[in-house]
Amino acid sequence: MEIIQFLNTDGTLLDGAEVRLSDEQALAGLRLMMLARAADRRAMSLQRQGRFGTFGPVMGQEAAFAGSAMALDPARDWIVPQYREMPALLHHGYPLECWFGHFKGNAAAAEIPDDVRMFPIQISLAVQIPHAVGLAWGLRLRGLSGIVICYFGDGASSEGDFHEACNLAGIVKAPVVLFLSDNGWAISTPREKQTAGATFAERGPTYGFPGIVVDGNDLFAVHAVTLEAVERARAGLGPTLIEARTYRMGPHTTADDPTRYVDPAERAVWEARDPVDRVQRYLTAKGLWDDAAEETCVKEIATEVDDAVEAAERHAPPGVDDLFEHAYASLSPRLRRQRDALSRRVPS
Amino acid sequence: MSRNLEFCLPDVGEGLGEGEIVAWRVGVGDRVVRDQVLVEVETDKSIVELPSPSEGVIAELGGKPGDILPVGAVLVVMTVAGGSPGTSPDAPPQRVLASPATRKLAVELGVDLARVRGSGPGGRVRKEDVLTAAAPEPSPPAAPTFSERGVRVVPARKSTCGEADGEGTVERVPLRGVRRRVAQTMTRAWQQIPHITDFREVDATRLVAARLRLRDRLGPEFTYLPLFIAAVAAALGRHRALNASLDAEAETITYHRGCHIGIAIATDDGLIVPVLHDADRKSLAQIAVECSTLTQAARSRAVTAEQTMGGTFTITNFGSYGGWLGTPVIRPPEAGIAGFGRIHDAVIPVESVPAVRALLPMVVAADHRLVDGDALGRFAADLAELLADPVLLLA
Amino acid sequence: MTVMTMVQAIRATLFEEMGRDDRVMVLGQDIARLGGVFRATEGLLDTYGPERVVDTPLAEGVIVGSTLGLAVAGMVPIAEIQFFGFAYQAFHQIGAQVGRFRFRTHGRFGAQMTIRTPFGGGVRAPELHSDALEAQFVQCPGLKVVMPATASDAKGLLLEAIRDPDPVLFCEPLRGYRLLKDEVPEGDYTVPFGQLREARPGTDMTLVAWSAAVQIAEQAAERLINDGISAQVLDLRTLVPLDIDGLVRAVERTRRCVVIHEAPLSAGFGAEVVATLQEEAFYSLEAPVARVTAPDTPYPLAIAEDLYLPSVDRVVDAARMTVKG
Amino acid sequence: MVVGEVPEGLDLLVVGGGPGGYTAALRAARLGRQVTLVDEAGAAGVGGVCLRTGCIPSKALIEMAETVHRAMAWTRTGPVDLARFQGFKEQIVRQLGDDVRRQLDEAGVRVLQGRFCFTRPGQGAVQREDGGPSRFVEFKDVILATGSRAVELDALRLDGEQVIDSTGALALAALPSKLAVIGGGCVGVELGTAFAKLGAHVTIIEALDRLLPALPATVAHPVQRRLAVLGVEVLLEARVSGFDGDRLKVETLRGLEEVEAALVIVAVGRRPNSDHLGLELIGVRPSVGGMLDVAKDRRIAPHVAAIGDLTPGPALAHKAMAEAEVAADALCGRPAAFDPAAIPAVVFGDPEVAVAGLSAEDARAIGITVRVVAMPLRASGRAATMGATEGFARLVIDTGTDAVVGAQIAGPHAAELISAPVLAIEMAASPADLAGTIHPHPTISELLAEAAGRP
Repeated sequence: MEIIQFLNTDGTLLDGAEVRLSDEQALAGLRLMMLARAADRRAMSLQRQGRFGTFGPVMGQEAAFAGSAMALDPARDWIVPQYREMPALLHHGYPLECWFGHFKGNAAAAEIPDDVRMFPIQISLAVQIPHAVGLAWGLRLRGLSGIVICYFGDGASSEGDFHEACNLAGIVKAPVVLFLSDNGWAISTPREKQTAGATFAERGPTYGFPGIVVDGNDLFAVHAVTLEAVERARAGLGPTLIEARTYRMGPHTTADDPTRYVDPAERAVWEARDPVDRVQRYLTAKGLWDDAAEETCVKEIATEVDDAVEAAERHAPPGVDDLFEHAYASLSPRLRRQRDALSRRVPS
Repeated sequence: MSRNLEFCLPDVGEGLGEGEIVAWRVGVGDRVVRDQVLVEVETDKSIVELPSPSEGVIAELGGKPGDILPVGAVLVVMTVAGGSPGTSPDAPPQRVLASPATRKLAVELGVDLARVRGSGPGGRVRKEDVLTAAAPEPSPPAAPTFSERGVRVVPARKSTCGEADGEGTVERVPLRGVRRRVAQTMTRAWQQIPHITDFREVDATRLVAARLRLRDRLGPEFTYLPLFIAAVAAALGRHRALNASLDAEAETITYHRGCHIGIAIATDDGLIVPVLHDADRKSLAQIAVECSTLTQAARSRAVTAEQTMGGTFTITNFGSYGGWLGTPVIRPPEAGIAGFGRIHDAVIPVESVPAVRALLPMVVAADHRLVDGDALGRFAADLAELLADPVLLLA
Repeated sequence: MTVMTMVQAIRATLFEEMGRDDRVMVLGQDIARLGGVFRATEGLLDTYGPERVVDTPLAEGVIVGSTLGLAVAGMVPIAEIQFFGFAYQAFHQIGAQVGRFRFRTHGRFGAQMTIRTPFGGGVRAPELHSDALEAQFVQCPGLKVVMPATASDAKGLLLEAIRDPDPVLFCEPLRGYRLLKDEVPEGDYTVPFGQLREARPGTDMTLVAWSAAVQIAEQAAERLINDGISAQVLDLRTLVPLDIDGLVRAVERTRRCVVIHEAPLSAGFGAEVVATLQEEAFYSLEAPVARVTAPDTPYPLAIAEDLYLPSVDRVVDAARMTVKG
Repeated sequence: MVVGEVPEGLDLLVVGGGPGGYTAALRAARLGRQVTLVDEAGAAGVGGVCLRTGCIPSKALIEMAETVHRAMAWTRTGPVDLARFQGFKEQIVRQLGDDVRRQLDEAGVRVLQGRFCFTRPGQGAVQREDGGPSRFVEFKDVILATGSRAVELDALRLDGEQVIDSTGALALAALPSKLAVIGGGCVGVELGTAFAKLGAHVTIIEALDRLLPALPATVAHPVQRRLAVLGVEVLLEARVSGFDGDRLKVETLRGLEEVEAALVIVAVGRRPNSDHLGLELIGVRPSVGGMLDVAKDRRIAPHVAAIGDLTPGPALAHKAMAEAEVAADALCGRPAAFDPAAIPAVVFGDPEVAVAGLSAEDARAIGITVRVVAMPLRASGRAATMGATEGFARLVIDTGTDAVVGAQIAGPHAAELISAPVLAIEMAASPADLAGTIHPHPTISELLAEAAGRP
């Protein structure tokens, strides 16, 4: 199966590349990737200071998530994420401070705004794929034109839910884009131990829909491939499985030590394919990017990240009521009693 | 050599004058052994099985089922010591001669036709023979109360009064036993006693609480009845006109020293009123135990003659079958009777505020020849006070 | 009022509610064309069409998982798990996802969905069909667990479940599908959650049960009359939410209690009932609260189930012990 | 249902739609029960063997044969059109069946199709004919009335063409010239007589030493004599060992014989349909012959009653119907017992014979002293006008109680006439009661009064 790639590592386009991003969009994409990378670094630093909880950095995979999300229409399309797709969520309207809020462990700070169409971050691998299929199916049943993109990784593809969900998606022709980001690792388990297949995407046709392999570090290719899948879904042609080949440049999570299993040589290969560098080179060649532009951008982003951290930390810590408030639509007498008993013990 | 032995109807109860033959368990010609049951006799108090005094062969029966014999009348003539012609034990079982309708009736009434003597030609069993032989339920005797006289007390037979089985025919049965006794007594009472009656509802909230406490102490079977008895006994102590009896012919009034409270108990055969003697001198616990014994004995028709005698006042409990109030009839020669309805929650004003309280409906009837309206009212008020505040029973 | 069997009541309720609200849909294995293996969804396909009456692939996980997605999309989905024993294969979705979705989204999304499933044994089903797993789902906060015991409750509670903004696990007593018949109110009839039902009044003791075990309790109560024991039967109806006040009030009156369930003894929901009673009604109890349950062993093959499940005899024995010591 | 036994709740279940089954169903429905009747053939099976393939169709054949036979005495007629007869028979069966179905319908009895078997006490499965999934039922009470089926001979399997049972015989569309009937009991005698009267050459082969072995020898004699007159050959103490399509091989006391036959009718008795009921699951074990021991109220277990051919006694519809009433009453909580003094039995042979109560031999065997009074059919003017001479009326009287305890009648309409003695036996009437009852003249019934009046 061929791998779709538009952009060389040196920033030049391959023959036949059908870039569907305008220059402004390409600039916005670059900024999004840089923002994500900065936020990642900041979050890492805060986690090391004990101000943040465990979280999974996105470093190295920015193009996969930025490029795919840029194919969506946030006004009607939905994202059903796993937990590493920060650039996609930011693009879709999820505020950075909420992202920080979630990993700080404060639910109130992470609350999805009313006009943002996304499911919450999902820690249990692959369980969100059935949700996404059901959501997409339901949107169609309700006569809405929105489609759903569901993110998951190479590890999640081994779960039963992946199979069950793909199977159902094919049968009901759910308007869903199944976006598998193969970053090479499930914690320490390499891709070769998740599947003996040559690709993940080749499974698509066995469920009755196309599967496509794309260079996950190529913003333009990811965007174009996803856009096509989105158009297919919106036209009622059913799901598409996209396998985005990328590489996790950071640890699995802040609690992980990848030096125990990552071969530095392999990592070096992928470092050369950095998604951000590539777009910078492309834009520089077009005269749309230079050191000055970069400096301005980095400064802006730093401020934005500082503001978001500050906003996330400004949220009041949760109280006993927060344990109960959203457990059910309304509390039973028994739960009210439990809440009252607990409140007496924990002064608010 | 053989001789004839006459077995006469013994006095099976205290001073009872007569007995009704309910069913023969033997027929003429039957060979019987000592202590084999010969006949069932029903007295005013109960049904008893009379056993044979000796081994022998039945020569003659002293009456038909339904006959009433005075004590001392010959019940059975039997040939003893020497034998006599009878049915050979090896004789093949022979079909009982009876029509299909009669056989069906026997099945329905649980009568073993082989043990019924047919009154028709050639011993053919008729419908009437089956009806009179309708046997008692074959359950074991309750207690050998009269064993020294060779008399056993057994549970009563089911009444055969009323519609046969809904098929539209009416069945007539003679008025006998307890039912006859009840009919006689109640006719006399209603014809002779001018009744006056006091109705009231008592706030029983404390009584309910008291009963719950006492139940914890005296066991789960503790009912309200012992409390009613204790209260009535206490009230009677202060109003002797209600604890009296009138002999209209002799024109004398008897005031009783002791309070002997009759408890009206419904049984399948009719009302039975065992008496709890000296209720005014017994503790609640004693009353409770005796109540329970008497009630069970009455239900199984195992009440002794003595246990039904000497009452001075009667209590009836409509509440046990859900009733609110009724108009009880005094049992002559007593002067009064009290009835209690079902305790129920009701909203009543308590200090001008609506409150939910437990209410006990109560009725007291008295013989107006002995008791005037105001005396009855005062008795009823006292009784009501004792029930409303059972602590007063300790006073 | 019409006399219906439980399965007729369920079918009628689904039919009526789908007519009333076009967001309501049903999905599951064999439910459309066949009408469900118990015919609970028979006739729905003809009236409401294949978009709203859907035969799914044989996969409990995605049946429940996609139902959550459908609910977020604004449908009112009712999923069927063909046998409760198969719920194990959807446990990660029901337990970890469906129940806590409202909580995980801080109230942004609820999951207005119902999972219907036949419940309990006694019908000689093959292995793994009959497991009584209710207590395991009671341990999944955010989920409501509803267990009707009569046809009229099946209607009233199912309608309530469909309309409840939270996800409801709706367990239907399989053995009673065609056995239990009673008068079912017509029209828009709902039974609120968290209100137990006094299936039979009594004064000397209380038998607590749910689902099919209510019938066992009622039969036991009938037999206990011969012992002079007046046994009250409570049908809990919903385990989550639990009608604590109703339960405690009743046992405070009768002072004695036996709990009956089909699930194994240890950590069964009976343990919750007993614990609650000792917390709330300790000083009213005259005797230890007894439990009549399956043993802590796997559900056996068909013929042995009569030995395994609570029987009328066992309930009567326990009740006698409780009353008479 | 795909898996499991999800039971449907029923009140009272009746298994079998024959005379016993439908009578029980109607009785229980009248007593207020919700009754469900299950029969292997569903509503079409209502009426059972009796109505559909037994008593009723055979009586139609016998009646037709008698009519033809009598007509032939006066005028030569051509061969009988059996196909037309089949139409007549089917119409009767349909009409009578419809009548029972209407009664069941009006009584609110639901009729299911399928074969019932217990799965445990109080529950059972109703299996479908087509092998589809069973329906499971749970019931409060059940009355078993599955009847009996014809016994087959190992030496001679039914082939539906040349070797048939009585059902096949009653469905014949053409009359064979030579036929053999195996079994000289009630069915064999009735069919043999009827086909002989229609003109066939008939041989009856019986294993025992006389015809109608279940009935007193007294009534067998006139039947045997008339068969000889009709040209029917009777082989007694004979056993069939094979059939080659033209000839039956028969072992007799004389040795091996051959009987020419184009058609063989097997009528060697019946066996209770108690197998396949799953009785072992409710702890009931049939006797060796498959019979179920019942209590007087027809119960075999607390909520299970059995009636009819499943239970001891003659396999007769009227016995099943009488037991049905008792069983329904008992399961509805009414005291009831099956306790007849006499169950009549009738054979529609030539002459027609009927018996009830005790024969003189039976009575003496159990130690009852009896006298027998009899009148020959020749003494009846009415019989003479019918051209009937072979027959009698006999009464058995218990001398100890002076009660009629048995009766045997042979002659025209004996089956109708037996009811009077049955009533007398049940009522324990004395012979004087019978003699003192005015009987109409000229009828054969007068013989009964005359016999009763003899010293």
